[in-house]
Amino acid sequence: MTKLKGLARAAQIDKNREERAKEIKAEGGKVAGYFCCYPPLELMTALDYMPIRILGDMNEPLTEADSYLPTVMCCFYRSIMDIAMKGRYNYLDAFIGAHACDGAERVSYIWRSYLKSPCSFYLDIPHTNHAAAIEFFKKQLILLNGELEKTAGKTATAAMIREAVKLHNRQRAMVRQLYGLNRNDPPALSGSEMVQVLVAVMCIPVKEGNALLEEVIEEVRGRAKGPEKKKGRILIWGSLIDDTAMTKLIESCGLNIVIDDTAIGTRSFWVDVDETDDPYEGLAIRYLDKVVCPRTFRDTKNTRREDLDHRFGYMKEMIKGWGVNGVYFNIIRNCDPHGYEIPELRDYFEQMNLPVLVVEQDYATTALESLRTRFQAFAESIG
Amino acid sequence: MEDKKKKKSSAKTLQTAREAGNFGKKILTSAREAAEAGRPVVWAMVDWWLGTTIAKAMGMEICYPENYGALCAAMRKAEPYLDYAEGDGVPNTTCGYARNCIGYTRKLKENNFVIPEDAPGGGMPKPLFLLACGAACDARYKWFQSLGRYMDVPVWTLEFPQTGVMEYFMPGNKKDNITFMVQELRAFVSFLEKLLGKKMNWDNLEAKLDTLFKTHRLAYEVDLLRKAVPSPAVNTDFWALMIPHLYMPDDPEALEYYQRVYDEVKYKVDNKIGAVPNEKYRMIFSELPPWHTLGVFDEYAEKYGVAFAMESWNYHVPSPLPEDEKEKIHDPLELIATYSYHKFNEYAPVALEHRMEPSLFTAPYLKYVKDYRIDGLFAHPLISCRPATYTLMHLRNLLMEKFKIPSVIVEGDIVDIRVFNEEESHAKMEAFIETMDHYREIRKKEGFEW
Amino acid sequence: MLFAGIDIGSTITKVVIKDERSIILSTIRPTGAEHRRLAHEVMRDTLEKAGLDFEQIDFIVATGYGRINVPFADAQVSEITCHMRGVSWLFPNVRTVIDIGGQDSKGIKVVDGKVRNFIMNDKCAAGTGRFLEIIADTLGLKLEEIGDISLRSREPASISKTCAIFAEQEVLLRLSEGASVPDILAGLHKALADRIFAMVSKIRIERDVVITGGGAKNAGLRKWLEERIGFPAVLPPEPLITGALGASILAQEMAAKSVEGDLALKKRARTMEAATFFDDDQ
Amino acid sequence: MLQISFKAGIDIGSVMAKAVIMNGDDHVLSYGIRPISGSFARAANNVLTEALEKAGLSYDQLDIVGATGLGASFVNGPHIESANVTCQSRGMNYLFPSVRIIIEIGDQSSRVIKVTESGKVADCVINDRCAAGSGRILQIISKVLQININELGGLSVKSTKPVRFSTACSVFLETEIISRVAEGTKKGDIIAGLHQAIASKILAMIRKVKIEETCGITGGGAKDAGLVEILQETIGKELLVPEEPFITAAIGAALLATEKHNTLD
Repeated sequence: MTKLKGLARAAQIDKNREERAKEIKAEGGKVAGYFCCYPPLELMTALDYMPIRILGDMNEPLTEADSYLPTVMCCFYRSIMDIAMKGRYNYLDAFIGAHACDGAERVSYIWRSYLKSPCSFYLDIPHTNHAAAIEFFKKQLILLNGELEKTAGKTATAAMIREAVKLHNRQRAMVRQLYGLNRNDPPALSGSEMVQVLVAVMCIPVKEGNALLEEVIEEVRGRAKGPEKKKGRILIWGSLIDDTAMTKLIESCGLNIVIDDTAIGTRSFWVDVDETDDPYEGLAIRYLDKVVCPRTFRDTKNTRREDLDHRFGYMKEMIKGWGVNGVYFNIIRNCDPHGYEIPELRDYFEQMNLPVLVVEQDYATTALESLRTRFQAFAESIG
Repeated sequence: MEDKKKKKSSAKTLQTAREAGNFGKKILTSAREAAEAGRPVVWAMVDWWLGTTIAKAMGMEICYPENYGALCAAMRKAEPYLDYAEGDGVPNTTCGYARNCIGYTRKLKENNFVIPEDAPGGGMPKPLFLLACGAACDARYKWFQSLGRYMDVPVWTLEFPQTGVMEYFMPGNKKDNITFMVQELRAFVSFLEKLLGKKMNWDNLEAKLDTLFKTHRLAYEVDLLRKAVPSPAVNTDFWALMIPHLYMPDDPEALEYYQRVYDEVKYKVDNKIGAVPNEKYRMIFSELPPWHTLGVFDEYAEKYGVAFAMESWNYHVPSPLPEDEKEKIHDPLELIATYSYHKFNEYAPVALEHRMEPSLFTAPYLKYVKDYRIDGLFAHPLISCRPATYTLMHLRNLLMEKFKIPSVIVEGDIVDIRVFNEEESHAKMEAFIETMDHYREIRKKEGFEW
Repeated sequence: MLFAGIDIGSTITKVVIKDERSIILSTIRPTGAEHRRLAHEVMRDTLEKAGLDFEQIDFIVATGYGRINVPFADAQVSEITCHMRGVSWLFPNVRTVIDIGGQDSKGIKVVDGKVRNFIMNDKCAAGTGRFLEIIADTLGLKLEEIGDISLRSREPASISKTCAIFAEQEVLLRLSEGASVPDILAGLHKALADRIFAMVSKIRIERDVVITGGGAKNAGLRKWLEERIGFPAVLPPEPLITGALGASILAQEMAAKSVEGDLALKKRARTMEAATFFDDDQ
Repeated sequence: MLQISFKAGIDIGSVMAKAVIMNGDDHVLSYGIRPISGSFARAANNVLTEALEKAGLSYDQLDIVGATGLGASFVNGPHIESANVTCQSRGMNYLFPSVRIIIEIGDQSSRVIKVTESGKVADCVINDRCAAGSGRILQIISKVLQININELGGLSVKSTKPVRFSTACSVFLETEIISRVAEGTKKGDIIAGLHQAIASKILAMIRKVKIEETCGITGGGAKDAGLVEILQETIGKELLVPEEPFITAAIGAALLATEKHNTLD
């Protein structure tokens, strides 16, 4: 078999997400699975764990989840619990649950009750970005590191963590560079390709991820034919999209996905970790304060306008920089942090004269086709 | 919606429980009076006495929109508010209390912040600020934040750390958690002082705390008395009783009242007077009840001899802080933080013993079922409340695995009456009686005490 | 020049033929799910009736559930846009369109003749016309008559089930309890109107409201909907054809924007064959 | 204690009314099955009369009548009502004493019941609120394909490419099935796709009560041999099927009425 490169390799990894993890296990290495974009990857990398983002599977019919979780909860985390109970993540040496949102929090608990891995940690994440919260979060990170060390059988020195910070910052910079190529019209990379690349780098060691990103950037820059030009250039806001079935549907309806504010997308890569003397300091600030997600409460500002800009203003940059002319709110059903945000954020974009499409989806590929009319009508309403 | 179903409130078995409604009324009247007199009013989430006691010590009156949601539901007047909120684009999968409140706030705004005439229970006046809380669920701060769309008032979110079971026992972690909470409470005090332009009244706070602990001590004693067979009080009593201890334990009236509750329950225990005539089965309920149809529990009692001996961990007071621990704490904020944290983590040892998570919403039940000699769990998954629902399947598995206690699952909602199928619930209960019989036998065979 | 719009719905196919100024002819043919692949025949029959040749139509736009690949059309546009355009042409003051179809219900917000926002029901037949169809079937009545019968009710029965199949069971119960058919029907219409209202409220209902689709023909449903909305809604002369009408208007616009050579090319590529549907295997 | 010579059990469901006549030794003497056709009361009356006629008995000879189902309260004359789940448990236990898991695929809902040796309900999972996954869809598909429900199986097993449906809603499924037929999709593939969807739903329910050694199936869905086969494969257990799956709850209703009567005495 010839070794694939660049986008083709990314697509291959995306299709077979556990492949590298299992190979690394076979070679005697260790793998750490984590929830959402809050557990610092640097701590895992520093101790030679390969970090792997725990995702669901939109193609897998739920048969186990109902025994552990009621139907009214987040469809994404239901899917995670379903495939986890079917043994999909049995290979993990470390499980890092996280209090990212109710879904992640509760599934972390329930996961740990039924699935035991050598190392298991539940990372509490404060709700605010107050100074005390950052200080507390830092202490949680130190506890997490202590647990990872026990199973790794080694200690992470400040230098090792700083080294990992450099590697991951480099990865983030390259992802941003890749997004930057989408400022053009047509964008250099389709939304589906972006999902494949980002999921891929979340499923392989950081150095391999960086090498892959280099290949992808070079390939995309050099290729003659990327995505077609389309009338709609949209931003996707919402929890996450981790399957190209979703992006392909959107892209087949006259819409190019040029930028996103989601947890598999920019939220995981948009800001770097500061290289502070105490590496935990930089990690705590970056992961708690700088990662944007509606799950973090930011203190009310003096006026309504200020408050909204404080919470959503960063997306104005995206809209301008990427020439966005429509916004799609991708709501995975039963997501509270995003659900409560809909009316306010919708107003915010509509005041900028941007059409907004809100879809509550069930995180199942079988339920996608019925959304086609919505995307098509949305595309027709743009411009 | 002019529903033809009869309004079905519960008769309640305790004389004192029938009075508890006055406390609910008092909350709303005091708030309205304060608003009229130009004194500050706060809308607050139930915060397990973390921030609300402090706000009260600063002379603020508190309304509880969650409780207001239950009230609107019990009066069957929530639908128009729910429709309003959904119309504004809030997904109908979000919390019923939240949608009720969002709809109410929109209506309030449309009425220029004069309480609409038809507001159930007289309505809640416009607040000076919103006191959100991180404990239990995301909705309880996201919902307040989303009210910014209707009124320009600040939101303060109280940090309430959520510790995992293994992590609870890690050296230094409990202390770090409480330190964090205290720091946050200090910041909250500064926020209040700035907002009100006056200094915190520490003496007042200490006096309130003193009353709170006394009221809670009695509420705790009442819970202990309820271990008696036959059960002296049941879930429908509790949901009335909880108003004073959950929302206003620092009120001397609540303290006086709870003394009477204690006396009544004690008398019933001493004289073996059961809340349910012919108590045959003792059940536990989890988590939030169908406020619109509480009467259904009276029917179960009458038809099957079911006594709901215990219920809903979240709304019970915790065990008192050990005196020696309490004596070491001199900062009232530290005392508050320690107590609230204690409420959420006191069952961590139980969770550890059973090698399960989480210690909240599940572990308490593993202790209750033994203490209260429980035959079965009545699980009430809510269509619109995830925190009170997430763990129910898990709890069901745990009770069966560890104690051979079966569960009956009856879906419904706290606010939305349309999703509760009363006839079906009776059919399920009828079958469940046999199930409880069956597992009683099994428990006997396997050597359980009850 | 001549233009055509065809709206291939899940059970009914509608065709509108139009010139620069007005509608020349429209056809409504209940094709039924089993015959929906015969949409091209509805087109052919319509042309025949109008005495026109396929070649004479300058531009054809397809819409509806079966629009995905229509070999005899030049373009396909979603039914949301088409309904909006059709309704706006008939009623320039329209701000809200409520379309109650067999398989789905939708609300469309119109601002300056453009779709500003829209909403559709999902995954469940609870808020659609199919709900009434099933009940009519249960009661042995015709879909066309149940709306009028419901108006005779004095005390609507309470119907709490949202699932059409469970509602059917509830209907049986109410019947057995002695409720009258008009009361039961009124209860059902009210329940359906409540659900549609709740959904459409999300896009903020504003005047003028136009109701289209099969549901618009049901007087009982209209009555309850108007009661919830708080003011009368406007009814098109033929509520079923607004989608096809919009498609024909878009055909006219697209033709105007096209270069002549392109039009001829497109015409040559058309074939009078069956359409492909959304759920067809790719 | 009442001396019982003859007893009846009546199950008034949403689509079918069923009645059984049993003697004092709990032997089934006869049974009747009739469609509801718009009136619970009439159907109840007719189906009981039919069963009585078959047994050569008159109404007056019945010592006790048990009733269950949605329309149980519309049964004329004195009777003892019991919950449907309990009746299914007793009825299936009567027919198959070794069965510990009962899968019931009814018209409106599906249930998985765990039963004790004595036929009591040890646990139960009910799929309510939405008819997705209920047996109704089997009726619909039989109607659309114009084949009898017990012929579905023969076609299903031959399928090589089961259809993957995009909806769970029975109402939408009907349309989807109709159009698949129109497109020329093989009947077998459509049916197999449906069977698989139902089987995976049932599997999820069984997981909640934990599987046991001996399992049985009842309700209208049990008449569909293809479904039974796919279910057996999915859950990895053989399923015992009653000769007449419609009447198991009616049998249970008769047995329970006697039981209840005796405990009252």
